[in-house]
Amino acid sequence: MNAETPMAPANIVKAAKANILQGINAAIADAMEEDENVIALGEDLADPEEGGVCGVTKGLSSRFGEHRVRSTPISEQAIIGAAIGASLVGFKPIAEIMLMNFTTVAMDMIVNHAAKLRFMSGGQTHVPIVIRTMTGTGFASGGQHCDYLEAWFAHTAGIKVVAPSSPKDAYGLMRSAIDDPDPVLFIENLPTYWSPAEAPEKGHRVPIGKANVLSEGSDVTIIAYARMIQEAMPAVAKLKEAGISAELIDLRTIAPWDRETVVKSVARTGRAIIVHEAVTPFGAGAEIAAVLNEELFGRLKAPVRRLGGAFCPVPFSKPLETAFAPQTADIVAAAEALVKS
Amino acid sequence: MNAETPMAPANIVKAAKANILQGINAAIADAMEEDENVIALGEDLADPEEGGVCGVTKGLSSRFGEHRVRSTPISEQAIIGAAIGASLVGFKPIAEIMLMNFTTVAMDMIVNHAAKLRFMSGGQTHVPIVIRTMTGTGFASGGQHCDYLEAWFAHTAGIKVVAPSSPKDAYGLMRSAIDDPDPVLFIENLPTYWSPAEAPEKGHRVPIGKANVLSEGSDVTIIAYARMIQEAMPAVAKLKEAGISAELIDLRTIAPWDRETVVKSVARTGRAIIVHEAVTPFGAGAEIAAVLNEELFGRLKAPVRRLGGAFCPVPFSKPLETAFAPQTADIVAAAEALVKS
Amino acid sequence: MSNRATPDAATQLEIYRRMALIKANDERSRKVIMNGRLVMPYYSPRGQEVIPSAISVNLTDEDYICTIYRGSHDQLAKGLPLKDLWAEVAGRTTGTCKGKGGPMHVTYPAKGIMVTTGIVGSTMPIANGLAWGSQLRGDGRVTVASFGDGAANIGAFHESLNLAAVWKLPVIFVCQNNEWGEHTAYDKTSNVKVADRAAAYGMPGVRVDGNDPFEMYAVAQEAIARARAGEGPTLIEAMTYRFFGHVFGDADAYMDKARKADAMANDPVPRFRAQLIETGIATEEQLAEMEAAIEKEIDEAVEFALASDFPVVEELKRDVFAEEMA
Amino acid sequence: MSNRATPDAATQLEIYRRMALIKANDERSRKVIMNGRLVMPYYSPRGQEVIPSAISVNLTDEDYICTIYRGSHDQLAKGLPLKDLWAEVAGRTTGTCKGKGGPMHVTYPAKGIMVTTGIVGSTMPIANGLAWGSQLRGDGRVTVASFGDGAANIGAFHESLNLAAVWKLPVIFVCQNNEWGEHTAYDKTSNVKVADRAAAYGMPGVRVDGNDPFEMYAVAQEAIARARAGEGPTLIEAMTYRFFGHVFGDADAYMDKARKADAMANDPVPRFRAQLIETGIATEEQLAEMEAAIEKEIDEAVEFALASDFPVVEELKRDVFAEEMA
Ligand SMILES: Cc1ncc(C[n+]2csc(CCOP(=O)(O)OP(=O)(O)O)c2C)c(N)n1
Ligand SMILES: Cc1ncc(C[n+]2csc(CCOP(=O)(O)OP(=O)(O)O)c2C)c(N)n1
Ligand SMILES: [Mg+2]
Ligand SMILES: [Mg+2]
Repeated sequence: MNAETPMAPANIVKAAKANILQGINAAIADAMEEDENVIALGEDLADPEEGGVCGVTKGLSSRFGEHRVRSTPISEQAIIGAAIGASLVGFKPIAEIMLMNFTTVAMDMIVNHAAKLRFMSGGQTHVPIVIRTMTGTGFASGGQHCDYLEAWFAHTAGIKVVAPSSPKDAYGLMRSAIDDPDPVLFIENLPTYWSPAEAPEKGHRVPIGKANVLSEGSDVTIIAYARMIQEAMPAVAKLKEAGISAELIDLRTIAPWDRETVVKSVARTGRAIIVHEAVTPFGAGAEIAAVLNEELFGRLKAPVRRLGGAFCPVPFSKPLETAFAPQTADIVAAAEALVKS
Repeated sequence: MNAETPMAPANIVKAAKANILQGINAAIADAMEEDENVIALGEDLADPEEGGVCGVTKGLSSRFGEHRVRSTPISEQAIIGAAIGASLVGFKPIAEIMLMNFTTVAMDMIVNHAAKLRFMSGGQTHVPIVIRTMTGTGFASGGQHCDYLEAWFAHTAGIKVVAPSSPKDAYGLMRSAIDDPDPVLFIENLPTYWSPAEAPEKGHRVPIGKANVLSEGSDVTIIAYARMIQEAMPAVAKLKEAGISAELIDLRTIAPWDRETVVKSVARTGRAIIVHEAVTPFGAGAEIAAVLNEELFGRLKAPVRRLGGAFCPVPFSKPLETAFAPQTADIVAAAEALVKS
Repeated sequence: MSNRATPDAATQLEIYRRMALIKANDERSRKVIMNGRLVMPYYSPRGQEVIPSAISVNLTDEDYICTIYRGSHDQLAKGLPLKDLWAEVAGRTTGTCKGKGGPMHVTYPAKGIMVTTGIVGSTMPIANGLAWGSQLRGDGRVTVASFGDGAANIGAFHESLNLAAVWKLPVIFVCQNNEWGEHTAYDKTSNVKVADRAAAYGMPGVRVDGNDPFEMYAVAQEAIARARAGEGPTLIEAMTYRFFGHVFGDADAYMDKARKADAMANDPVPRFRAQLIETGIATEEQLAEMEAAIEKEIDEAVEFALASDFPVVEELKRDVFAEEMA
Repeated sequence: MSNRATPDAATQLEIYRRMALIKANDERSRKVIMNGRLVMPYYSPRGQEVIPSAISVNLTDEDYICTIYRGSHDQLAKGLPLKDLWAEVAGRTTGTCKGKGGPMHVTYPAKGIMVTTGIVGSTMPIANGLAWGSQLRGDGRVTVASFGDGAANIGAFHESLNLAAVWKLPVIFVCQNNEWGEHTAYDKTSNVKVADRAAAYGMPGVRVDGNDPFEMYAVAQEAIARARAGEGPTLIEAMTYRFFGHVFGDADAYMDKARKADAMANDPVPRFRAQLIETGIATEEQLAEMEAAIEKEIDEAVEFALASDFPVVEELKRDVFAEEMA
C-alpha cells in the first residue's frame, strides 16, 4: 500500500518471479552500480521517505547514498531542471515526476529545454536524462491522476517515449533509457506494477524503438502498450476461440515507434486496431492510423480502428472509470467487426 | 514594431480595411462594451504597458479601466488561475499567454483545471475563459518562441481550440469564444497580424466548430488553418494554372473540428492534404487523416497527405526556418503528386 | 498579538460541533473503507480539525474556499451536507458532483466550496480569481485557499501570493502545516517557516497553533477582516499534525513514533471538548447529544450514499462541455 | 558590508575591457541590424555592462553560467569569442550553435556558457543541476544563473532558490534588475525588493549597485567564495537600468524619459573609464588602444560571420537526437 495507490487490488502477488516495480528498481540499481554518473531524484525517492510512494526506488539511497538518490521538495520544475543541468555535465539523472498529470507543471523544462537543448546548441550539449512517471486508471483516482499524455511528448521533437508492459521490458527499457544520450520519458502504469512475470536477466536491454510481437496472427493486428496489453492478451485468446487469428504487437516505444514491425504486420493481416488508454481524439493512435493508411493505401481490408479512452476527464465513479478505458470485450468486438466487414 | 516581433516585414500595410490584430481588438472591445463581466489580463496588457507587446489590447484599459484590463506580473500560472477563479463566479475572463511556448508553464491550470472543472464538479461549475496566445515561425525567433502546440489541447477533453486566419474570422471567433460557456484556446499567428483584409461587422460571430470553404474545387481538398492559409491560397491558384481544381478549407476550429464539412469535401474530391505549421508526427493532421481514412475507407483516390513542420525544434537560421514549415511549393507538389498517383 | 478576538460561547460551541463532525466523519470514513464497503483514495484530516472549524465560523455561505484532496475537514466545516459528500465519495449520482469528481474534486457552490484539487499548489492561483471577482464586484466576500506545507515549495505558491499582494486581493492563504508532504518531512524541504515567506510578498504572515481554537479563531478573524476591508491578503501558517499516513493504507513507518504518539495524546478534539465543559460553556450531556446527532446524521448519509444509484455510462459524454457530446 | 575585496589594477582594467567589449558589441549589433545587414531579435544589454564584467573576473572557464535572451553581455564577459557569437546571430554554420540556436540560445561549453534560454525564469532550475553536478564531484566549480527582475515573479524562481538553499548548492542567482520586464515596471509587479526574497529560502540576499564595478566585484566575490566553500547559494540583486526598449524596434514610449536620460547620463562605461584614468590605473592612450582593438575584432567577427555559409537544409535532421534522423 502506498500514497497514491490506496487500494492496490487484493490479488496482488509478490511472486518468486518479478514484477514491474522490481524490474525498474533492479535496472536503476544495476545502472548505478556500473556507472557512478547515474543519479536519481524526485519526491519521496530516498529510503527515509520509503523509496517513493510505491517503493520503486526502495533500497537505492541506502545502497548508493542520499547524495545520489535524493528526495526533493514538491517542486517539479526544479526537479527536471536539476536533472537537465546535471546531465549537461556528464551525469545521467533519473528524475521522477510522481504522476503523469504532474508533468503539467514541468512542461517548460521538459519540452522547451530537455528536448531542445541538443538542437538549439547545434549539438554541443545534450540531455541524457530519464523522466520516470506513472499513470493509469483503475484505482479510482479521478480526473487529475490518471491521464496518459504520451501523445504530447511524442509530438515533441527531441524526446523519446517508452511504456513497458512487463518486468523484463521494464528492466530492459530502463537500462536502454539510461544508456540513451537523449531524454527519455519512461511511463509506468500504476495498476500493473505488482503483476508478477518472467524476471529480467541482469544487463538485459530492450532497444528503444523496437516493438514486440507478443502473439502472431494473420487476420488482424492489435497494436497496444502499457496496461492495454493486459486487456489485449485475453482478447487474442477469445478471438482465437472465435476462429480469428490476431497478431498482438506491444509497441513498447511510442516515440519513435516501430513503423517497420507494425507496417509489416498490418501489410500481412490487412486489418489493424490500435488500443491505448489515452483519450482517442488526437491520441497516439491517430498517428499510427495515419501512417498505416499512407503506407498501405489500397491494401487494407478494413479501416484502421482506434480504441482509446472516452473523450472526457477520467471519471471517479467506478462504473464510469471502468467504461472510460478500452476493455477486452471492446477489442474483441472491434476485431470481429473488422474481420466481418 | 514590438517586443516579440523585432522585424515586422517592411511591407506591412495599415490598410483602410482591417487586420487581424484590429479584428481581435475590436471583438474584445465590443464584448467588454456589451457585458461588464468580460475582463482581460496578461503581461503588458494595459495601456501604460502599451496594450500588449504587439498592441492587440491597445486602448482597452483606457476605455474600460485598469481593473477590467489588467497587466500582470510574469506569472502564467497565476494568470490562468485568476481567469479560472473569476470565471467560476460569472466573469468572462480573457487571459493572454504571450506566446504559445509559454503555455508550458501553465499547463496544470489549463489542462488539469480549466478543461476539467465542469466535468469533475458534475456540471456545477464551468470555466468560460478565453486563453489568447500567439505563435508562428517567420520572425527568426528560434526554438522556444514559435511552436504550434494545438494538438496538445485538442487531445484534452474540455477545452476548445480555434485559430483564425483573417480579420473577420478573428473577430467572429473571438466573439464566439467569449460567448462560449467553456474554455477556448484562441491561437493568434504572429506574422499574419498585420495583413489587411475585409473588415468584420460589429457583432459578427463565427461559430466554433465550423470550417470555411475558401475556394471550391473537385480534384483535391486542402485542409489548413492559421498562417498556412496564406501558403495554401497561392497554391490553389498555381494548381488551377496546372489544371488541378483544389478545394481549400480553412479549418478555423481545430477542436472540435468540422468533420462534416471536411469529410463531405474529401468524399467529393477523393484526395486530401492537411497542412499545418506544427510538426507532423502526432500533430492535428494525424487525427484528420485517421478520421478521413475511417469515414471514406475505399473511397479515397490517393492516400491522405500530411504537410507539417519538420520534426525538430524551430531553427533560427533563416534558410532552416523557411524550410521548417510547409510552403506554397510543397502544397503544390503534394497536390500534383496526389492527382497523378 | 494583542487585542485578539475571542469566540463567544455560541461560537465556541459551533467550532466544536464542526470539529466533532470532522472527527466523526473521518473515523467513519476509515471504518467504511476498512470494511470494504467503499473504495476511494482517502486522505485523513484527523488532527487538523481545528483549522477549518475556527476559520469557517468567521465566514458566510457567500465566502469561497478552495481546498485539496485532504479537504473533507474544510468542506464539512464550510457546510457541505453529509449526504452529498458521502454519495460523492461513493461515486453515486446523488453526490455533489454526481460521482464524477470523487473525494479529490468535491465541489458545492451553494456553500462556497468552489474547487477541490488533487494538484499540489493549485488552490492558490484559482482562489486569486475568485477574490478578484469579489474585488471587481465589491461584494465583500473573501476567499480562503487551503494548502499543505509541502505546497509552499511549489511555483504556484509564489506566483499566487505575489499576485494577491500586488493586487490587494481579498484572499487568505491558509497553509495547514501538518509537518509532512506525503513521506517527506517539511524540514527536509525548506530552511524557512512558511509564514516567514509572506515577507517576500509584502504581506502579513502569521504562524499560529492550528490546534488551538482560540488562537486560530483570532488569527483567522483578523485576516478575514483585513481582506473584507480591502487591505489585501494574509498568509497563515497553521501548525498541526497529521495523525495518520498520507493516504489510507500508507503504513507511515517514516513517521516518528514518539512524535506521533505525542500529537495524538494532545488530540485537539477531546482537548477542546474538555475545555468547553471545564469553562462551563457546555455540559457533558449537551456534547454527547451533539455527538450522537452527528453519528446519526453520518449513519443516514452513509446509507443514503450506498443506496443511491451509480451514474449511467452516458455520463461520460455529459459535462465535458455545456452541450452533451455526440 | 565591511572588509570587502577591491579589484587590483589589472582586474580593474580587465573589468573595463569586458565592459567596453559589451558596449562596443551592442552598438555594432544595433547598427548592423539597423543597416539591414542582419535580421535577429535583439535584446540590448546596454546599461548592464558592469554586472557580468565584475562577476566574471572572479570565475574561471570551468565555472558555469546560464543566461537569457538578453545575454550577450553575460556571454562576452564569460569569454565567448566574437566570431562564434556573430556567426551564430547571423545564422551561419560557423556560429557556436551552427546557426541553429540563434541569439536566444547561444551556448559555448568551452567557456562554461551552458544554456541561454528564451523562457523567463528557466536559467535557475538548470543552474541548480550544474551546481549539483559540481557538488557531487567536489570539483569546486560554481554556477551563475542570470535572470531579470521580471523573472523574480515566476514559479521557477521560487522552486529553484528553495532547492538550492536546502541542498546548499554552489550557485549564485544574479537578478539583473533593470527596472523593466518588457513594458512593465518592476514596481507594478511586486511589493518587495528581489534581494529581500532570499530570506524566504534562508539564503543571503544582497542588493547592490550593479553599475558600480567595485561594489559588484566585491559582492560577487563574496558569493562565489561562499559557493566554492560549500556554504551554499546567494541571491544578488544587481540594480541597473535598461537603456533601450525591451527588444530592438521597441519604441519604449512607456519608459519615463527623465529617468532614462538620467540613467544614460550616468552611463557606467564612460564613468568607469574616466575613473580608471583619474586613479592612474590606465592612460587615455591605453584605453583608446584597447577600444580600437575591440572595434577591430568586432569588424573581423562581423565580416567573418557575414561571409560564412548558411546551414544546409539537412541540418533539420541533425542534432534532434544523437543519431541523425532518416
Ligand atoms: C504538482 C504535484 N506534485 C506532486 C503531487 C503528489 N502529492 C500529492 S499530495 C503530496 C504531498 C503534499 O503535501 P502537503 O502540501 O504538505 O499537503 P498534505 O498532504 O500534508 O495535506 C504530493 C507530493 C501532486 N499531487 N501534485
Ligand atoms: C515564461 C515566459 N513568459 C513570458 C515571456 C515573454 N517575455 C520575454 S522577456 C520578458 C520580460 C522579462 O523581464 P526580466 O525578467 O526583467 O528580464 P529583462 O528582459 O529585463 O532582462 C517577457 C515577459 C517569456 N519569455 N517567458
Ligand atoms: Mg503536509
Ligand atoms: Mg528586467
